[in-house]
Amino acid sequence: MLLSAMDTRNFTFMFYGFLAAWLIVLIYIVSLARRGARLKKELEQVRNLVSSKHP
Amino acid sequence: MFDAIQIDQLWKFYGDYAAVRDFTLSVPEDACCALIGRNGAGKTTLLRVLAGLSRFDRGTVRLFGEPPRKQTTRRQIGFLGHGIGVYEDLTARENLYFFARIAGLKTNSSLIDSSLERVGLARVSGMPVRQFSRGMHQRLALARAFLHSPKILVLDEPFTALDDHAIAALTELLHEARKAGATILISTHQLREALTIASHVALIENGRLRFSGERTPEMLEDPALLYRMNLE
Amino acid sequence: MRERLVIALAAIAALLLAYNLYHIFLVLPDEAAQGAIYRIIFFHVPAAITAFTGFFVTLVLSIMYLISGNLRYDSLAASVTEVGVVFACVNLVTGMIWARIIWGIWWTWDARLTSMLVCVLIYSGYLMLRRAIDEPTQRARLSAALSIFGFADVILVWKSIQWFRTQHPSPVLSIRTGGGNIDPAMEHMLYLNFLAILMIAAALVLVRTRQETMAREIDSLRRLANAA
Amino acid sequence: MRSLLQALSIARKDLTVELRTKESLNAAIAFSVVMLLLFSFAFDPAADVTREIAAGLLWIVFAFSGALIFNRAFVRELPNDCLDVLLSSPISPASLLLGKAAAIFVLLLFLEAISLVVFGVFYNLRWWLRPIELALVCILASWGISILGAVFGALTVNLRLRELMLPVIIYPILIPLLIAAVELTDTLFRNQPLSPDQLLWGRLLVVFDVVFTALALALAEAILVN
Repeated sequence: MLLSAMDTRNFTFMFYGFLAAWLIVLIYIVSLARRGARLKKELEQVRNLVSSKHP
Repeated sequence: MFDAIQIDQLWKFYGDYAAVRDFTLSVPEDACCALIGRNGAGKTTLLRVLAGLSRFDRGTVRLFGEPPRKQTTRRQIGFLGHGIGVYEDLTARENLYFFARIAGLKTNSSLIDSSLERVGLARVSGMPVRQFSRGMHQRLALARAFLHSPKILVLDEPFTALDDHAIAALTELLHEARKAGATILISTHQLREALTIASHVALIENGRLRFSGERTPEMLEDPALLYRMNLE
Repeated sequence: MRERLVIALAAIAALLLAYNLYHIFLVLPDEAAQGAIYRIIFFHVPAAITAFTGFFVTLVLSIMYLISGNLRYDSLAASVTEVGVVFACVNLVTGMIWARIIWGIWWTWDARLTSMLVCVLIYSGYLMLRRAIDEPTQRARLSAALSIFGFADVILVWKSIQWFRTQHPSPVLSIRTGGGNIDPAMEHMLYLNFLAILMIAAALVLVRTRQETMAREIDSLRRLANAA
Repeated sequence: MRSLLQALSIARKDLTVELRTKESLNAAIAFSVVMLLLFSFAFDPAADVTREIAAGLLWIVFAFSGALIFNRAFVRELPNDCLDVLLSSPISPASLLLGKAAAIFVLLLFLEAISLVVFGVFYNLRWWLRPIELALVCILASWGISILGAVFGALTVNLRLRELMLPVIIYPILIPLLIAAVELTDTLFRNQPLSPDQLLWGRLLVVFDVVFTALALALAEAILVN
């Protein structure tokens, strides 16, 4: 195995570090996606509201 | 010769929403123009731009040929907004004294005395404004707005909040100001009061100018005429 | 057009990242003193540089907004700040995990840690201020002013905390040290990963800016509905 | 020159109103005494530890109870829409900001003087050993707090959540100023002369004041005019 060539000291914490880094980015992406979906819905609603007032 | 107020293709945005659109209007010197329109039509926004309280995004605004935010221009503007703009914890005299200094006037007490006299507050000039009645507040606000004998008066809905005594004082002050050559822009949705003093009329709707011109005797007889004219 | 750009950016970033990860884990040798964990640096340092780049770009965009009054600059500034704060957090968290092993503690009030934390606080304040203002033009103006104050302060914070206390490893990049501190292969990898993270950040900024534009459209339609 | 006079009028007006109502000054003084009292429970007032952290304590008290003062600076203009009248009058927003900062500055110095006396009594600390240097530090640091207090007071004045937003944005920005003030005050409390290293902190205070005053004056129009 190639991995065996690597120093195993502190390996778990390295793993945690990488995990944490990508987790933060991932959480942000998820929140971004949810906000995007919410905005899309809101835009739809407001458009309907405006077109019902100005036919 | 410049017109006193010259607005040329003015646009004002809140975000992407245009509150004032492509608005062009000029008011000649010593005219009194009534700005008429529904709530939310853009009257207040327009007046705030003229009073130098708001920026605008496109177009030009000139007061006696100068932009409204320029300091020398603001010296010639008298502004009366929704709020009355006096300090509760100062006396009437201190209020006027403070605003006179801010306006860059030579603060002699005769000026302040006479302006208190004009609105009938001379006898209570040493009283904290907090103890004033509503009407007295309003008259003090009038004295404040007319203190530096402005060449242009911008009045936003002045009749809605005033009581009878204050309306009488305002009408008198406005007549005096017109005699002295001041230009007045007054926004209102109380047509009758405005039309009696106005020489010109401008109708604003959805931020656009719908009509502007001299006030005719027909309008005075039938104030709603303007709105009907617009429908045609 | 914008969506394609986002997808392209993300795809290139993913490829580059895969290449980088392969090299970071399997090709680069271990660092003598620290063992495997030193590899965190390949994300730690690029995240910090990305964040600071973002804050600087926000400064420029804010000034441009105040000069031109064009709300696009404002949307972009908001997005860049937000993504910058995310990567500043990545930087802090990875740094804390590294410190737990190497220094034995999660946190120390060292100059760089404290400065980065203050940065996160200042720009979180910026993001909170934006949420507290409804009117887009006012929001743009006030947050632009805040970001100018914030950036000026970041420089002072940096200087003052550096005098105050320092414990952090000194700079490793050869631009700052004149070389010799770091294996060239490792430094090369730092730059490559910086590029990858920068591209991810750019893709996120593009997505976020689109949302800002949408939010403005919603706001203007609301105003239209209320006015009529 | 004229704009300085106008700023002075603003400051004088604010101070007159404040002296008459004492609304923020009373609250700020009460708050600072309460804080000093609370700290005495958290740390043993007699111990040497307290002497070590005295400077830090004091500046936390100044910064936090100062918030009650600069919070009011622009809020005071809200009733009756006085802010609109000021902005449409021929005074530049920069003078307005400067006048507000000057009024905050005077009140803040007064608050600091009172807190120092209370502090000396409660904690048995001899703070008057180097009065001129201490006064200088207080003046430099208080001006920084005042100008930023005025700026961020203006920035948040029209927000619904202004009381919540103001501390969140102002304290991170005050950090370098507070570090410098604490470092210098600590040395002065120990009655040690200021070393060249310490003078570096003094220079930081000056730079902070100059940079932020300049930024405040430059951005006043953008902050205040919609």
